[in-house]
Amino acid sequence: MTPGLLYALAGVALFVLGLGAMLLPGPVLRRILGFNVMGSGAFLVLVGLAQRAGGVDPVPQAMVLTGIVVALAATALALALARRQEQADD
Amino acid sequence: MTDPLPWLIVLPLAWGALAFLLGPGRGGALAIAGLAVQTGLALILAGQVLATGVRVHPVGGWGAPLGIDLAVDGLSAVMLLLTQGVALVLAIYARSYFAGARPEGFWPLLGFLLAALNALFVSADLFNLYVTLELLTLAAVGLVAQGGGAAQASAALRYLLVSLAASGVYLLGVALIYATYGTVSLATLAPLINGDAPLAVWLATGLVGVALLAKTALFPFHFWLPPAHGAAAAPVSALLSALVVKASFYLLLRLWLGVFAPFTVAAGWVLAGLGAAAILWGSWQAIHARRIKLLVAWSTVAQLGYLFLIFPLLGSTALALQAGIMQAVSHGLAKAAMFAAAGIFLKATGRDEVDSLAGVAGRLPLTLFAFALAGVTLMGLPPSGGFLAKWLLIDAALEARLWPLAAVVISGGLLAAVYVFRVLRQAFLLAPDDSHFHPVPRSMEWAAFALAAASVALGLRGVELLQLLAVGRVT
Amino acid sequence: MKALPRLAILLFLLALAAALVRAVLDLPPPAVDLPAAVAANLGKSGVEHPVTAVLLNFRGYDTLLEVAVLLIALLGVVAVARPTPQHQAKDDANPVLQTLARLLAPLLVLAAGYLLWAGGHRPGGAFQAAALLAGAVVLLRLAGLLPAWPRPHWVLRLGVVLGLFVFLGVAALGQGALLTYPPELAGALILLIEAGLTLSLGLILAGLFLAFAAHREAS
Amino acid sequence: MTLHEALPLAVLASSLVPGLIIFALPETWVGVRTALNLLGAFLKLALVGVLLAGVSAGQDYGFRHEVLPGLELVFKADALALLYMALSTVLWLFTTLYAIGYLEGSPHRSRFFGFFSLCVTATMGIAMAGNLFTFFMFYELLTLATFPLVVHRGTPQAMKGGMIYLAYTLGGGALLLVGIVWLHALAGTADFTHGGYLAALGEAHAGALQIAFLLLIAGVGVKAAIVPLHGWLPQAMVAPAPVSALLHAVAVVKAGAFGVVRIVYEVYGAGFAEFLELLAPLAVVASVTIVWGSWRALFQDDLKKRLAYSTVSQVSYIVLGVALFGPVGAIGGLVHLVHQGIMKITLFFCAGNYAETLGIHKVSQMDGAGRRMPLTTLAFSIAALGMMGAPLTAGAVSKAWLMDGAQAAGMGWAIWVLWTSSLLNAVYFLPILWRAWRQPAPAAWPEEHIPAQGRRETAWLLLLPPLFTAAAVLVAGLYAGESWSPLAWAQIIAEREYGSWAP
Repeated sequence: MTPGLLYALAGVALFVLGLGAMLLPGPVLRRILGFNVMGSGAFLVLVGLAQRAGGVDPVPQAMVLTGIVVALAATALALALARRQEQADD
Repeated sequence: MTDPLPWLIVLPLAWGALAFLLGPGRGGALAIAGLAVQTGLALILAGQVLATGVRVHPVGGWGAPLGIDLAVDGLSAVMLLLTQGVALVLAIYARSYFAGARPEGFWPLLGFLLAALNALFVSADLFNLYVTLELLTLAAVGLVAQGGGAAQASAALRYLLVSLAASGVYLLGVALIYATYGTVSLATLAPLINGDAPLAVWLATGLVGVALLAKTALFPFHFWLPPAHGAAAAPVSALLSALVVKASFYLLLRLWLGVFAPFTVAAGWVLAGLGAAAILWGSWQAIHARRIKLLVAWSTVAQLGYLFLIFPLLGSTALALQAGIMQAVSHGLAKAAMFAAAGIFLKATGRDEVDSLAGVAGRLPLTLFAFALAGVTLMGLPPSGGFLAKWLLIDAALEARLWPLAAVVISGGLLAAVYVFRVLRQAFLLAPDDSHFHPVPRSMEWAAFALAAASVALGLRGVELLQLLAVGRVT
Repeated sequence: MKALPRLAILLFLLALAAALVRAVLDLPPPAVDLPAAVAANLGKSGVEHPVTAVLLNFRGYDTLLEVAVLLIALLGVVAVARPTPQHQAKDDANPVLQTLARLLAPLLVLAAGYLLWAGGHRPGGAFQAAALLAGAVVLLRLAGLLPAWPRPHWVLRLGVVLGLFVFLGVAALGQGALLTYPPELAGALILLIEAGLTLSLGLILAGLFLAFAAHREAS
Repeated sequence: MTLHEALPLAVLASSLVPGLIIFALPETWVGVRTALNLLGAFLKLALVGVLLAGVSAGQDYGFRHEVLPGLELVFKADALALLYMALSTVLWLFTTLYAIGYLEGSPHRSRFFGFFSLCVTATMGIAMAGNLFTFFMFYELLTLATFPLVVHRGTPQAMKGGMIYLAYTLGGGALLLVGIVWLHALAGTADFTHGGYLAALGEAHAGALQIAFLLLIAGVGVKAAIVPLHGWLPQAMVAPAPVSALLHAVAVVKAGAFGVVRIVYEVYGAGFAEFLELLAPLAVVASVTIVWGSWRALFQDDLKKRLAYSTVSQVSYIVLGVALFGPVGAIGGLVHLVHQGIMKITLFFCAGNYAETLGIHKVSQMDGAGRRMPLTTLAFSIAALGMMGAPLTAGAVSKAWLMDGAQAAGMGWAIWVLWTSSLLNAVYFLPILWRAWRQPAPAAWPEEHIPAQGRRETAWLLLLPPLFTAAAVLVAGLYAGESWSPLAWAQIIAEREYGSWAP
């Protein structure tokens, strides 16, 4: 088993874990974190599988960079909304 | 850069950013001007597609699979035209709607929303599509959250979380595709994917499909839509219901007919079943909704169901695709009109309840007429685009001897009549003496009417639309 | 009552995990060799580092849209984070913290500049640099040396969109297709774009935080 | 576009355009509105006159427009279309005049006359529809345009009646749509042709064609108020009198009956329908409706409801005529399309006059009405006698041809149906006449809105239309043998239908 494959398998685990956090009922913050865990899992799968045979593939790495920024933006917006909602509950 | 295609993405990005620079609440005129140009560009592009077939634009000059290709076929061109047209009228409407209030980020977000839609309709790259989907989601969520009320924030958050989960699922699907084939370009993938692909590709198909269903709010993923579309400001609801949910449907259709075609035969029935459930459940909820905007939002859930009835028929007859696109276009126009009209009712009566509509027939006849015309399309009565869609769909179902589909279409139309006439009936009642109507700008009334009239006029001439649709990268 | 759907979700997740693991372990070699194509075209890309080449040239279009994603997030956060009556946060004028922040901030800016420049030939680039810039701003803010952003001033807004404008300008005004760089100018143009992006993304990332801060301390 | 293409469109436009302008007119512009209404009505009359002359001379008028590939909007003004158009146009003129008088001073008149004009447009479209697709388009437009008229008063009862009306008509429209699309899937949508276009499908599709026929007839049967689909008609009586007159005499029920004619003669073809064994069941349904409607009419005290059940019964005379295989029955059915229209509109005009002038809504309040309003009651009497089939009236002509047709088709039992109906008609109409003419007037009328002024018993605009239509009932009966009579026109149509079919 190559390190790439190992990354990918870890990614699968993270993805399922994060998805579970989003699907199961729970506090909003857990869901937002779940999204991040899930996204990281997908990124790991993307990068890990691309180098499963050894050798580095720059394309998925660039994609993941883009994906991280997108996830960051989404997280910021989600947190802002969650906070606004929380204030209304007070 | 003389090709009109990339300008459809560059322009809205540019005027959206400029509107941001101008400051909160400003940039309406800029947006309308930009949209007018975009409408012209979309028309030119449609003309080119009709004349010379599919157009491909290799971004950066690299070409797939190294670079990203933009491609426009008939299906894309139709969606582009619908988007620019509806958005242009809604922008005019929104300018009056927000007059006085300061819509913090409406105009820049509108620009980015349009850039996202246009980019999505022309992208031929699975990962780039992921980016456009995210752009679309965040712009749409941002628009829902405008106004900053707690209800909007709550609805926006729910919408965002569902969308994000879906995006994550979609991304994993893309990762599996890339791992298997080493590319995410649709054109490169199409010849590589076939029925005996490894398990990863089957899984990817399922993941991407489910993600897009959730974003399209197909039953049972519909739960986020009514609060979001019901809570947002009327122009935003109109944009979301008319255009945004259509984008993920478009993508699903594109992939279904294209790269994922080898795997999708059996799933067609599942989608049709869910579509039928959406029609019945959405209509039922619309019939019982107290608030007008919520009624219209539930009607969107129901009308989206029709789009999925076509999936089992796609393989056997060209009528099915025609029916789906006719429905997407006419519902887009009609639903924009209906939300616009609901916004006018809200402004005039100060309340968003069906019960407070008494007397509207006398005070706002033009708006009520717009609502009724849009209702004609939703009910699928002639002459309207909705009727042609229904005709094509029933025709396709009967040709394939699928009676249950025809029955669902017919009962959906009757249920739509119940909720549309619930509103009309109330509007025809005599107003109580203490009712007070605020004046509404005529431009808003005419914008709503123009959209509704377009959805009806489509029913008198569908030939060109279908001709354009027939120019395809997908067969 | 709720146990059943919970159980169903868990079972579904387990099944999904099993299927994914199986799929991952059972992959054929990819049909398209994209790394080879990247390597072959690296010389024409204007930069030496393959990831940067993909990010800003081969797939630069993704990056262009991604900048818009960040801008949207900022718009959304600013719209939601409107001032609400809450208790006034005290300015913790901690002298040690302030001194450290004053010292660190220029270093962070310097490091950002280095990362920006390094991106052309080794890991680094605009996003990493922007993250450092934003870190500097956040640090200054936390030390109480910067005011919050209830409503960004027009100069700030200009800074925020500048990167997008530069990117759009280069993308649209070239010859041929969107985002086509003239080969001899590719390196310079990419550096220009990256410089613009570093500034704007830094401001946006910082803005995401500072809008929140405004939210907290508004009276 | 040639003149022959433009004329059918002009007929549509002559009511559509004034209607759309009227919608936009302020409520107070009474003069402009009236002028537009009358201008449209007279223009249409002139256009239909030109078409009548042209068609008698063997000209073809038609217009086609492609909507979807293989699906066209087709208008053609043939002899059958003109029979219906002439009836509608003439009666529309009278109804418009009557409505102007009837609604004087009431609110929302712009809306009323706008939809009124849309209604006549839809009727013209139904008449000229050259294929089932076009027919359906205007058939549904008629539903939508009549709804605001039914609920015009805005009261809860009006709303209830309107909703029941919608439920029936939209449901019927849905069945019709399924039938039409099914035929489209089987045979494409061909133009209406004499002798039908489905015969070519032959026996292979007999089962499908039979079910499709059922769907189509159920669809148009709702508007034609065929039992058991007639429930909306008495409920829709909440509408203002001109609307009731219009629904019953011309627009809605006739659209249904006219649909039956087109479907049997020009989609299936009488011969093929007979071959598929569709006509005998249709005749049975029509007969049941005839007797049931008359029977129910007996028990209604509300004058308009009694007339409504009478309509249920009378419209099925047309259906019966179509179902009687052979030219004689066809002539009887077709001529009754016209005759029933002028008789029933007279009755509703008169009922409206009683209500508007004296506040009489019930049969039991009719005592002595004939002494107070002799001219109205005279018109009422003529039309009622016509309904019974009394000699010298239009009704006698229809009934005679229908009975001969039943004989010729070998359905002797239908003659008994017609006799029974006549008897029942007499039982529910004669007491009204007796009360009106022979009973003494009460001390005070229920609600006298318009006081008598000399010999003018009510407003002129209310009085003249029923007098004219009552005269028409007599003229159509007395001069049935002339070449310009409805009967002569019906004979031409029947000849074309049956002449082109060889067994």
